Amino acid sequence: KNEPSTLKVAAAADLTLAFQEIGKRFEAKTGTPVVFSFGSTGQLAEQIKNGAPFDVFAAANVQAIDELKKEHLILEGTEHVYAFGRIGIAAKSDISVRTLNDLLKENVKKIAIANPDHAPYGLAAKQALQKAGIWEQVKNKLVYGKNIADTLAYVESGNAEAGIVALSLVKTSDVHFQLINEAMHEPIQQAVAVMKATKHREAAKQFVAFLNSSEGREIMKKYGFSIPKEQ
Amino acid sequence: MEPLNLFPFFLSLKVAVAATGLAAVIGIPLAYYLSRSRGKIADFVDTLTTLPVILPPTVLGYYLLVLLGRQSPIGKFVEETFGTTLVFTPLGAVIAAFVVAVPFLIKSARAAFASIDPNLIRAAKVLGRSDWNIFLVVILPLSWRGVASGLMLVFARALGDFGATLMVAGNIPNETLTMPVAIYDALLAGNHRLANALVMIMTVVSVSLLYMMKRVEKRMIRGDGSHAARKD
Amino acid sequence: MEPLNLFPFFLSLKVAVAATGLAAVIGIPLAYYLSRSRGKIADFVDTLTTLPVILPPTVLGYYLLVLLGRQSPIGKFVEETFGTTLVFTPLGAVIAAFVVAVPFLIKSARAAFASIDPNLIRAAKVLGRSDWNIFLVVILPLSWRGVASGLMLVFARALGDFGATLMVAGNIPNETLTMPVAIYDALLAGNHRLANALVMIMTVVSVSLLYMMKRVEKRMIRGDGSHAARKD
Amino acid sequence: MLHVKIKKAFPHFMLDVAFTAEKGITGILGPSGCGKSLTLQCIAGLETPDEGLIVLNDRPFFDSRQRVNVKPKDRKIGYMFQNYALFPHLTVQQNIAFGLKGKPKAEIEQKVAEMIKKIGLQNYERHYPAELSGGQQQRVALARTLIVEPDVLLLDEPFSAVDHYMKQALEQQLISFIQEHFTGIVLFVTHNIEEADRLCDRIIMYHEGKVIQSGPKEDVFARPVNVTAARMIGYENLFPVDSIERRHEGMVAFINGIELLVKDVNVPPSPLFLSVHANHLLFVEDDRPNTFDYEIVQTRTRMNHFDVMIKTEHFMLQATVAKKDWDSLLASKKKLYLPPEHLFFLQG
Amino acid sequence: MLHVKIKKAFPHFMLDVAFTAEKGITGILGPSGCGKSLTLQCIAGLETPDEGLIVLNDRPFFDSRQRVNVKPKDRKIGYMFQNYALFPHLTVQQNIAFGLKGKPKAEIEQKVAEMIKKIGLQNYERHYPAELSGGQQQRVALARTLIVEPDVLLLDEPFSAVDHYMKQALEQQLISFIQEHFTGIVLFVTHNIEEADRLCDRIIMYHEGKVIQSGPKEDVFARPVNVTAARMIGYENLFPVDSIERRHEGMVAFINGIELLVKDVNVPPSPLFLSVHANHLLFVEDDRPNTFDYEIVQTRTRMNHFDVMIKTEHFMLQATVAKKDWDSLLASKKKLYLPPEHLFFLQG
Ligand SMILES: Nc1ncnc2c1ncn2[C@@H]1O[C@H](COP(=O)(O)OP(=O)(O)OP(=O)(O)O)[C@@H](O)[C@H]1O
Ligand SMILES: Nc1ncnc2c1ncn2[C@@H]1O[C@H](COP(=O)(O)OP(=O)(O)OP(=O)(O)O)[C@@H](O)[C@H]1O
Ligand code: MOO
Ligand SMILES: [Mg+2]
Ligand SMILES: [Mg+2]
Repeated sequence: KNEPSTLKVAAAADLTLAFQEIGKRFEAKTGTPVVFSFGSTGQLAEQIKNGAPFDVFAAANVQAIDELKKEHLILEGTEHVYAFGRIGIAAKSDISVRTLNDLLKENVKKIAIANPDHAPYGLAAKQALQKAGIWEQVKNKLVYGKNIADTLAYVESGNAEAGIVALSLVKTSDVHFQLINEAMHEPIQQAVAVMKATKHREAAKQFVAFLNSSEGREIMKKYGFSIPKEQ
Repeated sequence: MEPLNLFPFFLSLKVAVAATGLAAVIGIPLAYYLSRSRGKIADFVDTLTTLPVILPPTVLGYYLLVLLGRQSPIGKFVEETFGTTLVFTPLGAVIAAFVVAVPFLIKSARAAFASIDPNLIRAAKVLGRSDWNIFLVVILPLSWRGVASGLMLVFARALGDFGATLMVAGNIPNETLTMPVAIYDALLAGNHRLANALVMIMTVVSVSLLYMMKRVEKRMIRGDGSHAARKD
Repeated sequence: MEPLNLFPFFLSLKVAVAATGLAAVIGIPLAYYLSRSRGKIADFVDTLTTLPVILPPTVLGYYLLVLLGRQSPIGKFVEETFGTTLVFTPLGAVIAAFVVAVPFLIKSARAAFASIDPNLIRAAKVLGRSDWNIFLVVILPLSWRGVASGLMLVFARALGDFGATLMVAGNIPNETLTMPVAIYDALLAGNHRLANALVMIMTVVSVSLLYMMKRVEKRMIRGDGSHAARKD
Repeated sequence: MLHVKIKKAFPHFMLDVAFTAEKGITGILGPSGCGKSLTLQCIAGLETPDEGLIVLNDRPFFDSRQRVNVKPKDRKIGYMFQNYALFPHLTVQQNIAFGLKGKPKAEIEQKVAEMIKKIGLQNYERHYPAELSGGQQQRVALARTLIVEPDVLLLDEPFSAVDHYMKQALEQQLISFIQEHFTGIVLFVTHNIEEADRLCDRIIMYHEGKVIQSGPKEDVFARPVNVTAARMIGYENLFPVDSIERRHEGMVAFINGIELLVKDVNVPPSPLFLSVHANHLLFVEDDRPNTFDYEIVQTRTRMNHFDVMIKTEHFMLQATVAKKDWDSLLASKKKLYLPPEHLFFLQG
Repeated sequence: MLHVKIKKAFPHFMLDVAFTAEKGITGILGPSGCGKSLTLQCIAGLETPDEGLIVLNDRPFFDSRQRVNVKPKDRKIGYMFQNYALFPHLTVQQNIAFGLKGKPKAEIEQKVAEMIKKIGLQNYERHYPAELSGGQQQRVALARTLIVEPDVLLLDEPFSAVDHYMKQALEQQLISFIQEHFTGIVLFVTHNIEEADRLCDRIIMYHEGKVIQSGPKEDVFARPVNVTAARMIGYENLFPVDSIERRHEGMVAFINGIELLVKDVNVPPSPLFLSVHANHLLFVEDDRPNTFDYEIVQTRTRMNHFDVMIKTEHFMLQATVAKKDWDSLLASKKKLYLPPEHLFFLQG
């Protein structure tokens, strides 16, 4: 087996489902196997700063990529926004939570969001709640997941009645999901870049290109990402 | 620069103290039971009490979340009866820390109980005391050093728990956000100055703790010495 | 259904074995040194060896990452000399597991060393053996049960480490993804069946381990018994 | 009157004893591991026999048939343990008061104060055991035991860990104290014959979980019933008897082809042995029966006497010679005399 | 010839001893904690004295002035520890061969086989210490020690943990073995006087880290130099002397207002005491000097004699009476006689 040519991609937790499919399709197409390390954007960025051997980093925001750029860790010119994330309200099907205001209901005792301090989806959730003017009211119902996947687990296990999670993760989940209007939060711009230290520069570029190809975009859309128009 | 939010620090202290208290109430009698028995049930309980050392804390945390969560029978019962949930509250953090840390107390207290001269217990029995009274008046005072050293370990481990606490308590700022989680958050948010400050606090507390533990240990040795001298 | 990928399980086993080996090589001599010395340096080293119990594994992991990372002097030196990085390799996982677990060996081995009759060591000295020879021929064989039980704990703790390993080694599939991290990932990816299967494997291994530890402990007690009998 | 008849089995050990103890000090003597401590523990209720009977002055403590098993705390037994087992974390006062829990405070205080006076530790009320000398510790242990006014006092090797220099003083103290303040039954466990000799009125000899002999001290020491008992109490001269003959002047025992006249008429079942204590051998000049030419093989000087190993044509003997008799022994040609009235038979 | 003159200070203890030991068995006698083991450890090189000198047959082992400190493994000293310190994980064979490391394999095998024959354990080569009786363990320990042909043999309370019944046999065995197979210097540590009495040729008496008396056993036991030494070896009769007078028939000591004639002329510095051993008191019918009317206060029966506590008008005394003299003592009215030739002075 030609191990060294395996591509290593660090990817934000919200990409877990979408990238697994992209990986399979990419390998089928190019013959280059891909493996993913999913984690929170912040954790992955820290690891890259300390020499994690990733070829590609797909973050859930732009800041993480910008910071790495400042430290000259990414290959010049490869950084760009590849998708916009969407958030929505997830709830166990037996509780009817459709709108942000439903979160104020008496029977919604706990609301899970990702930690807004370092998880982009958490930040977006916070912004939406603020914009709806209910941040202060729901504040003490909130529980924070350390990443967006953790957050969904809280809802799925019924420990939180509702949560604000990534659209991209609910595909296989049995929760009821209601998308939140994009206008309610700053766009969740997700940036990707090829790492400077990569030993598979071509393959890495190929992967990013595949992500941006129509095939890649289809998959991303399927999992609920919006695609930037200019590309 | 924002003032340092010390809530997580004090929460961690409170959680660690409470977990230590819980460990004392549950772990000490259990250790005593284990130090006396040699049966199959005791062996089983013994195995059970060591499992938390081996299973990863996050996994432990996840199963605790499911076991005590709001959909679980236990969680439902508690929520209906006391109007509070076990998870996502400081109580959840206490339970998580307790489960992760109590094995260390059990191990240490058990050894301390086992090393008490059985003649002292026999003497107390013959002098008319009940088993419970003997436990309080003879056994605990004589093994308090081992027990104390075990409680210290529990306290330390409880203070430092990340995985289980995060899962069971959620990291709700100013509510269930403990120090280890706060440090982690600060690190991931790129706030290294905050992280370092918090780690400093944590380390100073840890080192003071260790120093206390050392002193307890030394006294223990001295204590033993005086016993030995008496035997001569 | 996809076949179960057992890579994480075998990686975890390998990492745990290697960490245990490293702990043996470094921890046993250290424990011996600590069991003999009472000076200030010894006290300091002693404190240092207990810190990993108290600091949260993730935090420990972060600092290890910074200390051994590719930007650090140590990391650079190793990379230039051996052409491999310490972090994000199985080696990193070994180091993380080692740091988190070695205190348990040190504690246990130290107690075992300290309980050897000093007259046996004196006898060996008078009979012309060097200190090193005495360590190998008298001390180790006589305390191997305590040492073995410490190594078991190291192995268990290394097997179960999540926080430090994740930070230092990352979770690169088929490369550094260990069992605890894989279970966690499976849980979060909603793949409960996979998670439960992995936990089952982990628990079976743990329980076998605990059973072995129990047997070692029992033999230890029997061993003591035979000594006691000899004294009569 | 304490009546004990119990059995208790362990994988590698079986206790099966029966004896009766009266007022006064009864010594239980036997080698390590023969079941002495186990017996005391059964009497105190700390161990439960498999079957049997323990009755004190008509109060049954244990009776396997009637399913009686009184709890240790209700047996009112005084038990003094090896190394005293004083509570190291309690003061002298607290140790002594330990058995009085539940009594009115004033009564406790008064009783403890009295007891402390009796043992002469008036200025040590607040001292801890570790701060006391061995003798003081012993007195505290005794006081703690006697303050509850027990009917039986069990002493388990109270001197086994005591420095040789202190032992004599402590023994004397213990005995005086008991004689003054205790009138019940005392069972005293030891594996030291000389200690038993100094302290006890009666002796029960244990061997591998069984009683092999019991009776007044003088009788037991003068006349061990078998070779095991004899060895235990220091008889070295033990001869297998080939055959015996009853004659009008007494019994005659044949040993290694020689004849020995023996006044003893109690002949136990075989294997038959003959014994005489080293103390009872005499050296005479006349030529009576039971005399032999001898040679001194080895001499060891003792504080008060000499131990001599003696060889005759037919056997070896151990004899004790008082220091003042030594010169006269060497001065003239004498013969070894085995006094027939001190020779006795015993079982092998 | 072993010459020792060392000091070593601890926070609560100071060892400061000087003595010389020759071929034969020298006993170091003293209470617990007086520094006996520490001395042996210094000789073996296991502890380093603060200052002083340890020289064996002109080979200096330790000399604080010359900065000599030979390592334990190069001193060739035989050391037998309390409880033997056999390696529990090694067989008899391996234990005995332990000191021969580095020698050719054939030589080791031959020597060990020889040694095992000497100690009569031919069928136990592969046994572990726990599977041996106390006596067998002792022989293995001795064999292990003697196989390296040491010049000095140090024995640290070899019998302290031994069952009373075994002690005598083991002692005998040890002494015979040493006499047969070892011709060097033996230092024997004990805190049991009777043991020292039975086994040693010479005695060094320790007290609180100092040598208080040394010399041939008989001299030391017959004439302790001070009250501490006297108490240690069992002298009970010790009287403070008010004053003395030199007369032509001998010294006269005044005690409690009476006069006692004393043949001893060595008068040590004050405080002055007079002593006589319980063995040396006599009962006479005539009316010579140093006789007193008496009364028996207490009698205790011993195996070989009676211990009697005697009261005269002026003092109390302890006396030993042989069993055979007992009847005659009670039969006629006698007086207690303190023989002037057995009275001696000693320091307080
Ligand atoms: N709980 C137990 N399990 C198994 N065997 C036991 C137990 N308790 C006592 N024994 C056995 O009973 C025997 C007698 O023990 P015991 O303590 O009465 O001896 P002892 O005569 O007091 O000896 P020593 O003089 O050494 O104190 C021993 O051989 C011991 O092995
Ligand atoms: N390392 C040490 N530190 C402090 N004190 C010590 C040390 N070693 C020995 N001592 C002291 O030296 C004294 C003599 O000890 P040593 O072991 O020589 O006594 P011993 O005469 O052999 O007594 P025993 O008969 O009890 O064996 C003791 O009082 C002990 O407290
Ligand atoms: O995928 Mo994130 O970085 O947890 O929002
Ligand atoms: Mg006993
Ligand atoms: Mg000693």
